[in-house]
Amino acid sequence: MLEKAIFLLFAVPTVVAGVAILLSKNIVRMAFWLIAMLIAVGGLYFLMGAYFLGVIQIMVYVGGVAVLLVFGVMLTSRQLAPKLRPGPMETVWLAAVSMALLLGLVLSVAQVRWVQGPIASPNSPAEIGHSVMGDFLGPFELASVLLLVAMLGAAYLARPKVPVQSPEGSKETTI
Amino acid sequence: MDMMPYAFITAWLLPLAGFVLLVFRGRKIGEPRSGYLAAGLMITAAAISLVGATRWVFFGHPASVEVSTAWLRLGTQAIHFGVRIDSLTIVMFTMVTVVASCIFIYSIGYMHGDPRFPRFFTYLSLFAFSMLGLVLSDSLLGLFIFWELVGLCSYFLIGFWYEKPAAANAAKKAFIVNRVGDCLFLVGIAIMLGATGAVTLTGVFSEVRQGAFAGHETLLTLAGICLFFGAVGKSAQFPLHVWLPDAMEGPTPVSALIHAATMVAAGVYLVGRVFPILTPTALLFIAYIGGITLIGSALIAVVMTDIKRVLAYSTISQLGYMILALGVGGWVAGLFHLITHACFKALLFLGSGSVIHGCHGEQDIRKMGRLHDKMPITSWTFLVATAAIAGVPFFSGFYSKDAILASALGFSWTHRTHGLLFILPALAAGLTAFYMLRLYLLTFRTTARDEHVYAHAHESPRLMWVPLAVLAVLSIGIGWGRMPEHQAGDEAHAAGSRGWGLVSLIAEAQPAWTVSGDAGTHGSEAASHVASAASEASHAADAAHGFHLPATIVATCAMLLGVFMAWLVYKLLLNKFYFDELYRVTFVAGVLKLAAFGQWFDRVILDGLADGSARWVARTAFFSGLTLDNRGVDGLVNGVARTALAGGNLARLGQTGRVRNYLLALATGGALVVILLVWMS
Amino acid sequence: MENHWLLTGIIFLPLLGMGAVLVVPRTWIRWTALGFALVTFLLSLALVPQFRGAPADVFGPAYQDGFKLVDRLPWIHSAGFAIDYFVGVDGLGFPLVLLTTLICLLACIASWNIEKSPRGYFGLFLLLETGMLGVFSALDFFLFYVFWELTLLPMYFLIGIWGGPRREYAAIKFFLYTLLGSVLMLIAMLWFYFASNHEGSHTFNLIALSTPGVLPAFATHKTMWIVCFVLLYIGFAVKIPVFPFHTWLPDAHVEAPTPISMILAGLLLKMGGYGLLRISYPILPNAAAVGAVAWTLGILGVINIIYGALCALAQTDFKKLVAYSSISHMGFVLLGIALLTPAGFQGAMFQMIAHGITSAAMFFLVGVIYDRVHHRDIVRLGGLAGQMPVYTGLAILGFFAAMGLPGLCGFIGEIYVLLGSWQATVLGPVGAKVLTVIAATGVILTAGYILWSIQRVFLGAPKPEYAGVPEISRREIGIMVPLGTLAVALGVLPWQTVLVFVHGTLDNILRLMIYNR
Amino acid sequence: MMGPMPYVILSVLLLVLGLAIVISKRNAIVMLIGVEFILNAAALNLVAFSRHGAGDLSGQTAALFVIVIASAEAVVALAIFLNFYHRIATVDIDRGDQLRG
Repeated sequence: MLEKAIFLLFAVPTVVAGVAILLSKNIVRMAFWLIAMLIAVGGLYFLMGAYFLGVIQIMVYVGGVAVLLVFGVMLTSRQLAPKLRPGPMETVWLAAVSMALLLGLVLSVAQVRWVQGPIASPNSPAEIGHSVMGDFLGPFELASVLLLVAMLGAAYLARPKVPVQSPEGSKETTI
Repeated sequence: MDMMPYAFITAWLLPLAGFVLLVFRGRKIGEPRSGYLAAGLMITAAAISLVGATRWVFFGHPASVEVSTAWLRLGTQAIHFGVRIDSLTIVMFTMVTVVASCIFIYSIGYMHGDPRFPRFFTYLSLFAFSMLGLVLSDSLLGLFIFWELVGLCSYFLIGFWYEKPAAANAAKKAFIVNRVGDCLFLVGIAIMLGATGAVTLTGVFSEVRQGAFAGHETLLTLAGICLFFGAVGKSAQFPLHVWLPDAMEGPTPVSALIHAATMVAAGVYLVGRVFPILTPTALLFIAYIGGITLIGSALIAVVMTDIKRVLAYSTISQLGYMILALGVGGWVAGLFHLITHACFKALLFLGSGSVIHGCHGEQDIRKMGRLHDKMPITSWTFLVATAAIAGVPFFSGFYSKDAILASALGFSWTHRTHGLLFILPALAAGLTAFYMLRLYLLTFRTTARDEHVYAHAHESPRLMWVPLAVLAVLSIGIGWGRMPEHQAGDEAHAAGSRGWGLVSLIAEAQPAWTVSGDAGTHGSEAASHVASAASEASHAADAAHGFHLPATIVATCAMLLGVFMAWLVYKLLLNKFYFDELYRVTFVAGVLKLAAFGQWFDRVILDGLADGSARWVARTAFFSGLTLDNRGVDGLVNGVARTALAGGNLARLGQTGRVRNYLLALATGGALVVILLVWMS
Repeated sequence: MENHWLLTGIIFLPLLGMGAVLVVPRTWIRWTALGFALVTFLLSLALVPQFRGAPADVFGPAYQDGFKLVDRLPWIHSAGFAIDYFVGVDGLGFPLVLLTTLICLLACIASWNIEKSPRGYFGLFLLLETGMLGVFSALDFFLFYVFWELTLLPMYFLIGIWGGPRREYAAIKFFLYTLLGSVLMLIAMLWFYFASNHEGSHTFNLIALSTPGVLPAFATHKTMWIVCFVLLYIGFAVKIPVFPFHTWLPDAHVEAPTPISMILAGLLLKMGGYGLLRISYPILPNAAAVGAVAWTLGILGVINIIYGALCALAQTDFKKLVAYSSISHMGFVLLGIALLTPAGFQGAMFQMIAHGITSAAMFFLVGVIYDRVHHRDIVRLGGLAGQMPVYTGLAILGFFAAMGLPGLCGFIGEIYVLLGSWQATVLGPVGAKVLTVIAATGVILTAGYILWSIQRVFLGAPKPEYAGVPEISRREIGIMVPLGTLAVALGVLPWQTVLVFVHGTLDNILRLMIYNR
Repeated sequence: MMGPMPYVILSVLLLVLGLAIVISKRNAIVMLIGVEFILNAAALNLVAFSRHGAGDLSGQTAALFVIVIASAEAVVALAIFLNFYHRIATVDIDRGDQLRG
């Protein structure tokens, strides 16, 4: 019963956050709703005994990604004048598709006859570390490379374009 | 006799040699020499044909000689290219070569100084070759080929002075109007070939005689009329005569040679050649066409003021006579008139050319007058020709016209419903005398109405008047002769009373068997009124014997009346300048009204019809060529392309390049898949 | 069958020439191309002796026996397909091969003043020649199809690169039309292949396919042969071109450079008529003899004649006028073929050759004017007879030959078709006659547009703006002389020059028709 | 004892909401927010199944990777959007419908 209550405690805010973002027009508020959702999901991880994951969720997402997003918002919010809204037809269509998808997925989920497996016990970060360095070594290495590439790529892409005087001196080129 | 055809073939090929020489070397050969070359070859051809004709006449001859060589196979039918020589061929060939020789010589003088002098003789030579080929040809296909070739030469020669838009237009008109006739001619050949499997005249005749058309007499009639329409075009018969007056834009020797003496007579020759297969109905049709033509154009000739146009309408009228004669069965009379007419009409044209030449290009007879003083030889020869065409006794035209009238009278006598076929030519005989004398008087007598023209007029050089003299002699004497007494083709009486002269020579070639004659005697066709009527008419030549005297009397009276009227006008209007106005208030008012009507009809209705149909064709062409093809057919095609393009654009609507739209589509697809899965499970 | 290398040599010599053109120094390109075209022409003259002799020996007792200089090599024999390199000529292919080599030679001379990348031009030109020669001699349907498509590509580039202002449009249009046609042809081809049973296997062999019994399914299914006939017909009708598939032609002609127009009108259009006679009729003799088919083809032929002539009458672009006249003239080919008479077949074949000569001549003549005055507007032309007398003489010869003047080649084709179709019985007693009469009126219209254009271009007072126009050059006369000579020779001696080589084959094809059995 | 059902349902909700956000918002940054929703839905599923089904840590590890990839994605996407913004001076994603700059 308690579990259900705690689940609802976290689940309701995630959904509310989503709906709020959908309806909201203020981009800064949307960012904060996102943070709320991320924290709630982190709470759910705790509820499921995935403590490490919950911590990571809050640290990386809320501390990193969400802040990054807020920075993005700040950086690009010089012109807020035009309200960027989809057309009415598009909205209706989107609503219909969303409802259909929701209905379909929920129905299909409802049809599943769940087989209860053993409940995994709460685990320690050490076990996660073993798992990552053991079974998931390949993906781990790939992920690290990906992160490196993403960092370099982001640095390259976000770099301001400065006209560079070529050594010959005559031609103006941009790199 | 074996050499006979080859002699004629040689004579035929001589102008071709001239043509080939001149076409490649014409400009090198230069002005006088190219003329002498062409004329020399033509005279040689004339000499050969005269020798041949002499031999033919005086040393006995078979009915006909044919030489042919395999030419091609049309499907499964072998087509030979051959020549056929009988008395008619001899007569025509000789006439063409002699008249052409005269005109070639004359042209050397007339075309003197023209920048395209060699070109002129190139075309003339080609024309002579084609015309002689037409005369010699033994098959319908051969006739058609040369028929087209003479049309081509006519095109070139009418348009010889192509810088003048009128000349270029007239040339085009002549060719296209002729093509209308030729198209039907071709259909006629197709009918004949389809039904008989033959194109040679003898082959066609024998097949028809053996019943190739048994049960299909209507088709035979149609074939005859189709073939006749070739002649309608070429011989300028109503309603396809509109090109001939315009064709006077060509140089005058061309008018004389092509549009008076030879080419326009080719239609008559054709009808004469295919005469045996013409059914009574077809003949009647032909006769009426001839009748309408001869009276209509004679009326118009009365009011024409251009010397060449008067002669042009007179030519149409005389050709109408010939056609009418053939239509009423007067085969000999029609072809006889063809020959005499060729001589005197060539003379008239050459005379008019001499006048135009002497008057420095002036063609309006209202500006002439008293030219007799200045050019006596032209005047005298012109008078001879006028007498001949008017039908003054002892001149050639008298005999031939008399023969025609006799045939027509004979026909009308037996078929009273067709009395018009005699009345029309009789009336026209008077009109002919009138307008010709009017022409002569206005040109050579009365007063000099234009001092300038009169003062500068001069007699033509000898090169031009010698041919006039030769033709004048022919115009008088060519008609002398007597018909053989026996019936045509009746060998039993052949020994009876032999005729002599041109007419008898022509009579020898008269076809012995004709469909129309056959239809009457065998009654294979339902003995309709027309059929039986015209069947007897095919023997009108025989019947005509009895009608010669009354016809002569009528013709002479008509002629005298015409002459008297012309003289009256001349007397009344002597020294008067405004003769045309006085004309109208005097006795000829009615005739003139009629003539004016005729001219109006000719110019407005018929020409309008021709022009109108041309305009209609042009409009159709512009519609189909520009609107229909570009908007319709091409538009349809482009429409398909445009539809495809529109479809593409429609598809492109989805392809916005916007990530969100793609995602929406993706979500839609996902939703559909999920629902489908749920549905199915 | 023994292998003859002569025909193969003729077909592929231009291809070799293309290779040579691609490597020789720039200044030699023209001479190299000309040399190869000339040698090809001379080699093709060596075909003539094969067709001399008694008709029975030359043409054989049946259509299938009449092929000479057969060369056959296995080509693609895998994946269950049996495709041969199989060429040979009979009375149908031989004159067209000869015409191809001749017109290509003349067009090569006419291309002398092509300045824009001549290497590519002459390379594609020679490739085109190989393609056409292949079409006219292939005896394997697959090979035929390959060559057929092979002509398409060079033509597309020759129009699209060396053409006039709207060349891209014209080239695309040409390409799409022809492609549409050939796709339909492809369907029919595969249909034939899988329906055929020749000695126990499927076959593309055109000779085998035309043998009765090789297409067992087709013997009984009327719908099947009608559908196949229609598929093939559209493929060929686009090339002829038959109304309403003709609209690519005026555009293509107007934009194509002069020599390419000569080839397009003189040769490429013949591929359509040739295809009908080589493929549609021998393989589907039953379909051709169906009254409805004959009616349709005959009426379309007549429409082509009249409609083409009317359209020609309306044009002010000289080249477009000639293009429409081609449509009108090719109508005679279709009419002659449609009505299944010996004379009609001969006329159609003759008309193809004659039109090859006259249309090449006419397009060349138009090109000569265009080179000098840089426009083709008939209305603005005029009075050229005074300035260019020799040219005018040659032009009038060419135009009158096209008009069907007796003594020149156009006449024979037309009169054969008209006289032949009059005797046709396939349309009932009156039908053919009605068509003939209507077609005969086309002769008047032809005279109309030819004479009118002659009048507007050559006659009339000389115009001052064309005062300095140079007379036709010696090279150009050199092109016109063979064409003019042939126009006269074919017109005077049609049998000895053309028909003697073809009549047996045509009769044999006609004999294949159920209708004539 | 709750089964995985509520988590899965929640994850479905989050997915649909995320999708709706991505599609409906024209602001590029907000689209990223939607993407985070979707990724979190996936990670939630992984963790839930890891707890209730497989009984081992692979689900959690996978969720860890999801977080890592999500952060990398966020970085790169933001960099791209900033670039986009510099070029066209807007964050309207609909303006980016050309395959060239």
